[in-house]
Amino acid sequence: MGIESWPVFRQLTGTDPLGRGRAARSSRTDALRARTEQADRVVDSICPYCAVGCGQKVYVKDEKVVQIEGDPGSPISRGRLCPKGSASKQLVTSPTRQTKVLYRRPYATEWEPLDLDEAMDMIADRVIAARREGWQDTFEDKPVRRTIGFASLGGATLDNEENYLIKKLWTALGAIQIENQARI
Amino acid sequence: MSNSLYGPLPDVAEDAGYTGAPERRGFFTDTSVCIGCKACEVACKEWNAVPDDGFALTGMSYDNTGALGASTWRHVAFVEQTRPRQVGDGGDTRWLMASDVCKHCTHAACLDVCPTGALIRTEFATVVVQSDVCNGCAYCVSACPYGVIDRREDDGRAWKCTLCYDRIGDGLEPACAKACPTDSIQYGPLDELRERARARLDALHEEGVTEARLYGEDENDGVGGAGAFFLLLDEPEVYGLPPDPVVTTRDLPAMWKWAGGAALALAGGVALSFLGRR
Amino acid sequence: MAECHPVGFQWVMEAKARGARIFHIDPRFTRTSAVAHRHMPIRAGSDIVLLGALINHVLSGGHDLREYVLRYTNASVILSEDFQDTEDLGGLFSGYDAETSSYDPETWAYAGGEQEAPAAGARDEQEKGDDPDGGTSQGDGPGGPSGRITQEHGPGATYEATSSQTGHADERDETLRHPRCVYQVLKRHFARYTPEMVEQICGIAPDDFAELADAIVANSGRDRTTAWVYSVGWTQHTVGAQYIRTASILQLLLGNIGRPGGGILALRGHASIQGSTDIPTLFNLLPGYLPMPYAHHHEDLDTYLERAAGDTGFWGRKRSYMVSLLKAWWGDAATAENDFCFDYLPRLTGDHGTYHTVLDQIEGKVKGYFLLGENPAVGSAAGRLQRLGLAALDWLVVRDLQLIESATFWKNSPEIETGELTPEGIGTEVFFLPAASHVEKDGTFTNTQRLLQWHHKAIDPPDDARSDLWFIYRLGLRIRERLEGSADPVDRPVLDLTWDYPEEGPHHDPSAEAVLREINGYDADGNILSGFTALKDDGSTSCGCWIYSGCYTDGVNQTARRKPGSEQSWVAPEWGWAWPSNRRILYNRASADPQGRPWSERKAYVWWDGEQWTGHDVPDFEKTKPPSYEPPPDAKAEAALAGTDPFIMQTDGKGWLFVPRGLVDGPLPAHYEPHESPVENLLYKQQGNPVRQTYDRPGNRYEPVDSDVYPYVFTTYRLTEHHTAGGMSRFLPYLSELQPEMFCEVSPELAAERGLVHGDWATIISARTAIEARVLVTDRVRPLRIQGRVIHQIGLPYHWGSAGAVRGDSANDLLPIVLDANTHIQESKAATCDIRPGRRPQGPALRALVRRYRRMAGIPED
Amino acid sequence: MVPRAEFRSYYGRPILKKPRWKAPHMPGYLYLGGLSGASSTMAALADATGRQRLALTGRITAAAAGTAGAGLLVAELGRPERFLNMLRMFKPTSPMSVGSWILAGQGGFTMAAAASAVTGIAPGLGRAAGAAAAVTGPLVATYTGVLLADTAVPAWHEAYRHLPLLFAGSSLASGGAVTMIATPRGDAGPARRMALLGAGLELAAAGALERGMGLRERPELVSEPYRTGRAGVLLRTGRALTVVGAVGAVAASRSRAAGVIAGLALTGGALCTRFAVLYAGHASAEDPKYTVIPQRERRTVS
Repeated sequence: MGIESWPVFRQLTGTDPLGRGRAARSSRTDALRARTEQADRVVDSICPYCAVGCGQKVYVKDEKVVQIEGDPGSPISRGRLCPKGSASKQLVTSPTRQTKVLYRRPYATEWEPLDLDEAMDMIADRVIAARREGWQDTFEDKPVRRTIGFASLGGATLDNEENYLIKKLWTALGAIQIENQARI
Repeated sequence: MSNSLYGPLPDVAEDAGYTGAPERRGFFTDTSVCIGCKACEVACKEWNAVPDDGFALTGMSYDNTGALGASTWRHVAFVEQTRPRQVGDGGDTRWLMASDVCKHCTHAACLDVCPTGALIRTEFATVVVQSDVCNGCAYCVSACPYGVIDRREDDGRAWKCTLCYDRIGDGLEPACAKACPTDSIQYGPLDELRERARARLDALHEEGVTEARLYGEDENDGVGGAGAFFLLLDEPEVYGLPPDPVVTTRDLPAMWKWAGGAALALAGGVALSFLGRR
Repeated sequence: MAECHPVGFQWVMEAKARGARIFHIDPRFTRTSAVAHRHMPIRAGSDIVLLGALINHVLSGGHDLREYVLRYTNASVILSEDFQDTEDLGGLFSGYDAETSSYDPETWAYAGGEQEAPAAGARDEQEKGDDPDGGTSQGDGPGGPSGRITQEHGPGATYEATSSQTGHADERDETLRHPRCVYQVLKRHFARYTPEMVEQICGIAPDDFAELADAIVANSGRDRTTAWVYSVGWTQHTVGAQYIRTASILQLLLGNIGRPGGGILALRGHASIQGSTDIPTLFNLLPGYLPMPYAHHHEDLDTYLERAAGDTGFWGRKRSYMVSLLKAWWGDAATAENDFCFDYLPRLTGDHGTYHTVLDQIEGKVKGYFLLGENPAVGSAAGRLQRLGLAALDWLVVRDLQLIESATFWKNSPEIETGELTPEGIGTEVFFLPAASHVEKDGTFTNTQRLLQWHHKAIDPPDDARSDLWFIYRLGLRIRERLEGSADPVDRPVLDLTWDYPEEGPHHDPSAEAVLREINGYDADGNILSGFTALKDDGSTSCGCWIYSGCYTDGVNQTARRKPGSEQSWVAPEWGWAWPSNRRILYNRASADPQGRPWSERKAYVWWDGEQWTGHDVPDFEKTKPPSYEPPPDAKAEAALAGTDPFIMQTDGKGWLFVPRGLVDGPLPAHYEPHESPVENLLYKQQGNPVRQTYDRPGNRYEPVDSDVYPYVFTTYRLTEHHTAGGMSRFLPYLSELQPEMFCEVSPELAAERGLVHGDWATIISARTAIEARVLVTDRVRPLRIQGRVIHQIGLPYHWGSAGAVRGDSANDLLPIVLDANTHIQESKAATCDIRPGRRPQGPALRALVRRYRRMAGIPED
Repeated sequence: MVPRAEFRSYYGRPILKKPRWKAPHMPGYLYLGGLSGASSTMAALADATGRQRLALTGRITAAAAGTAGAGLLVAELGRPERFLNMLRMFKPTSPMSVGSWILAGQGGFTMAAAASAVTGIAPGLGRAAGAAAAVTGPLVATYTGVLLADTAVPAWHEAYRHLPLLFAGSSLASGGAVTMIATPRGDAGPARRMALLGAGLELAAAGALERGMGLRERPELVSEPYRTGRAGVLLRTGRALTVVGAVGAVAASRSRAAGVIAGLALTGGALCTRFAVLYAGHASAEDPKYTVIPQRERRTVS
């Protein structure tokens, strides 16, 4: 860090006497790079909002999503994204995102924490019980072999694979009230 | 250096000390194809990690960010216009939308008044704030004839559009231009953009859209031409843009003359006071 | 479209730049209107009149593409003598039963056609006599509201099998002059849909109508095509399905289906809402639009298949689709001897749709509820009932990214504020399980063009967050573990289920690719199938969704293909994979004339080159079936269709101008007023759709037809800056700041009439509840002159709720549950309300205000 | 008169950003800088003419006011800890940069001169520093006119001729005023004359500004913020105080009390004027008409 690092010196000795550009630059400015260029990996994705299906590129650095932007290769979107699609990174990295299981006891006024495994066990028990409770072998004399003990309503941001397993498991359990945003 | 403060300046980067600089880059925002989706606003914030600008309904049509500022570097204006009408006769409604942005002036007052060199001209002839240098003197805020740059009070520094300096340095498009669904925001070498804009203007005029006009494209204007210019469908002030801005530093030599004169007058006044009796 | 699908709208802008003329028909002046050539404001709920008048214009002016209409549609088919039109019956079709408020479609059949073969459309609830629970929707009946009957169940759920078994009609008149031929029936039916009616009912001036009519006629034909684009503005009505039908008739007449630049495009609102219908989490469907079986005595696979779809056209292969599905689900347990476990499928007995389920929840019939990325407390109609339903559950599982209102209703719902509910009084046990985002899991979305696109996992989900794939798979494993060894036959379907997927990643996620391969299907040797034509009906193939078969052809995940658009043809066939068989435009055989030649060079898409079908897209036709092919008698499946039958899913290969089977509310569209409407039906004596599903009960009261207490029409919609019920937008500062508050859009005229001040608050009151919103007075909303009266419309975005970065009242709370009987979709685009300045009352006073209004309207107390 | 142009705007919102400079920092700094500048010149001349009492007052005032002014300047920065970045560059296009260098000199010179005068150490250097401060002083007092004028704010920019003169006059008056207060009647003769001369110049410049005399475009409109609102009240109050101060300064040759009163009145007048200028700038930036109408007319003409 000699006197060369003092911009005034650079003004006096360089091509930028008025100090408008070259002489005024900081070392941080000189080192600026697009963070997308420094990503560890770039992953192909699809926008999760509407059904246009815009292509996205997800940039990951140190196992964190550092940028999501349009995929120019997509013949649908040509790299463009709407405000919602452009907010995808905030969707994924939102500080208000709830990432822990929460449990609310009947008649409670607050949430409490719950272990994921335990929650899964409790839910499995409840599904089995509700299935039994709502089981109908027949309905108005006709065989139905079904349960109306539990119902399911899915969003339409579910993957096809997820919908497939949901429909498969629920149907095998005999549930019929299996619905989706697609009805709405 | 000729025209260093005012008037056409063919090589802006060179004026700021760059030799062998790349072509000047800029934005052409064609508001005739803007659909007001605000993707530019969000894409800008995501890339530049600009904080939100508060949550208040303004009542200004669908514009709830209000204006460019320290935390809004792209701003979409919404203007509703209707000729008088009666029930059953819809009248003629127009909904103008325009994405505003820093103009990256040829003669950038913000840059020239900045005392610390935080605001610099880049090799692309764009104007950026170096956040590691800015000390928040806020001179740039008052100097900008477009009311673009502002100081973020909780942060203390001045902020504005960087034309995604970090991206364009790596050969990428600025975030807003990349996201723009209808290509209302176009990025590229300024000369190319100007040509494209003139062609678009001619086409619109041929279609009968006679109110179309370019704004900020003329290098003979008060800021020596803007690096980010627009195609508008009404007078600039309707969109919140000044109709004929002039860079304040055009008058800087005259200002110093008057200040020097005033200093002499002050010194003379003091001297005068010492004449005569004790 | 610019409003809700901005990136898709770039193609409209491209078309505009190339000279296309853009009309925007919408009650509101939106961001689409801003760049369209013409915006035509229309009264919400009147589109069939406009579309009908366009049909009338085409028919009466002889503007149809005659060769297309003659060869590719059922225009020449002669109908049964028993058929009576709305013209004859005051707005009803023949076959109406006022007792049950439902139609028997028998008289809608083709003349000489056997109504058995028709079994078409396979709408089981139309099978009278076997299903007392179904078919009980309640409309006004022909006698008006007095004839309304209230029953517990809506009509039997509709099989959505896309086809019907009408087969080739026996009687045709190629001159189209026979008075009972479809063409003439159509002409008579739409004759009363005149520009004058458009003016009186829609509020569109005759000059404006003429401009639109001229434009679509001028832009249709051999050399040009017109496209229609719609969204839920058409579907969310009590006549929703018929809106689309009307557009279909128009497009068929103009020759705009199956051709580039033509068609009717449904713009769907969610990343995989198309996929959610294809692989349905819908009560009445199995994957690939196979219907869920209804309860019948002695139903087996054969009788099911007979009902499910026709024998001709590609539905003729239905057995192979169904058997392969059963094999995919129950594997080795599914054998020819046990009907491939067909009996493992539960049976339906009526409407088990989401709205019906909510009413059952309130009555305590439903114990548990899964909400998987859905926020009905804000996003569904009659929000209060939605939340009362949640509060009546034993347990609730919510999986989402943020703490949405449906998870927190027990502490921050409007009902807590009014005092109707208290946290201490709500017994619902709530599990909130954090979900993985789209970048934290592999999988496919199916976009609005039927394009499957793979998204790769970029990072692992944080903390407890898991994909829904993980959740459902793990839950299934746990349930099977608990049921293991059970001798109870009801547990066999669970225990026999194929439920074993390779696992990957730190959370042991089931492999989404393995699931996709199962969906694609395998042959008996475990090889990946090449497509649905390879499916067998003998149990030797398995396939989770026949229309998706081929998405993993050659062992390659076709949905993950990403050859840049700039490096391939404009059809871009190597980006993702479209069902079926990667065809990008459905029924594209129709892009060529009957002889197989392009209608014009400009509109060439696929054509017959003398030996096979070729062109820019994968032909939606058997590759080597020549245009000259005539089916032998008794041919089945696709072999039964001629070389000139482009609509290969239809039993007769024709586009149906007249629908003999498959719709519960009529073979032709007719205009009925929305359930709540400020005006009378000017076209027919029949006010509303006679078979619409109504639920007049506490919490779901309707404005009576003769009331004027709720004088204004309101319509709900979305804004660019938000996403549906807000779970993915209202919690994000970058989107919330762009539209931070609930508002209502009113015209200056209405503002003056009611003393509403721009920027201030207004209270909007319906027969269900009252909400508050900031007022935007805007010229973009125009009062319309309807039947000599000024009709005001109020625009309400519906994104807000009681949680999130920005909060506000939910517009959906104002809506009633009243449904289209075909789709069981709610009418959320048109209902009635009052509006007054100022904020709404807080606490119990809110309910008092609502009651006061109800009393004025003569609505019974809840 | 030019007919009033049709005036359109975006929902009445300002085009310009309201200056972030605020009271009391900015007007306080303007006042103190002016005081420091005039005082240092006065001190040097007093020293040269052998008026030691006057010189001492002037040196102390110059140093104290300069330091306090610089303090206000730093306090107004968004990042005060980075105040040294002001000397990172020398930017001739930036009045604030030029001003910072002048101010740095002024601060050094006045501190040295004052320290020497108070302690008696190195009197030669002290006098040299005092002489240097006599040169930087008037610049410190008037560069601020450029500082404000070199902005997009119409009421400031268009007043680039007026502001330096206004500040010169006001500084003269302030210097005279403080000296009158701090110095015995017998030693304060030059101070009284400074006060009188300064008051005269200040009144003349403010009057011209208020009436728009000498403004190029739409003078009556651009000068409006100086006549209306908070700025108008302050400017008029300042004028009254300055007139009182001037009369007092004449009387002060006979009465120390009159001198004190005159000094206070002139100080009040100078402060009011500085606040008025700040608020006029705020008002000028906040109403789009000041931006749009002159520009629109310019466009129509050209």
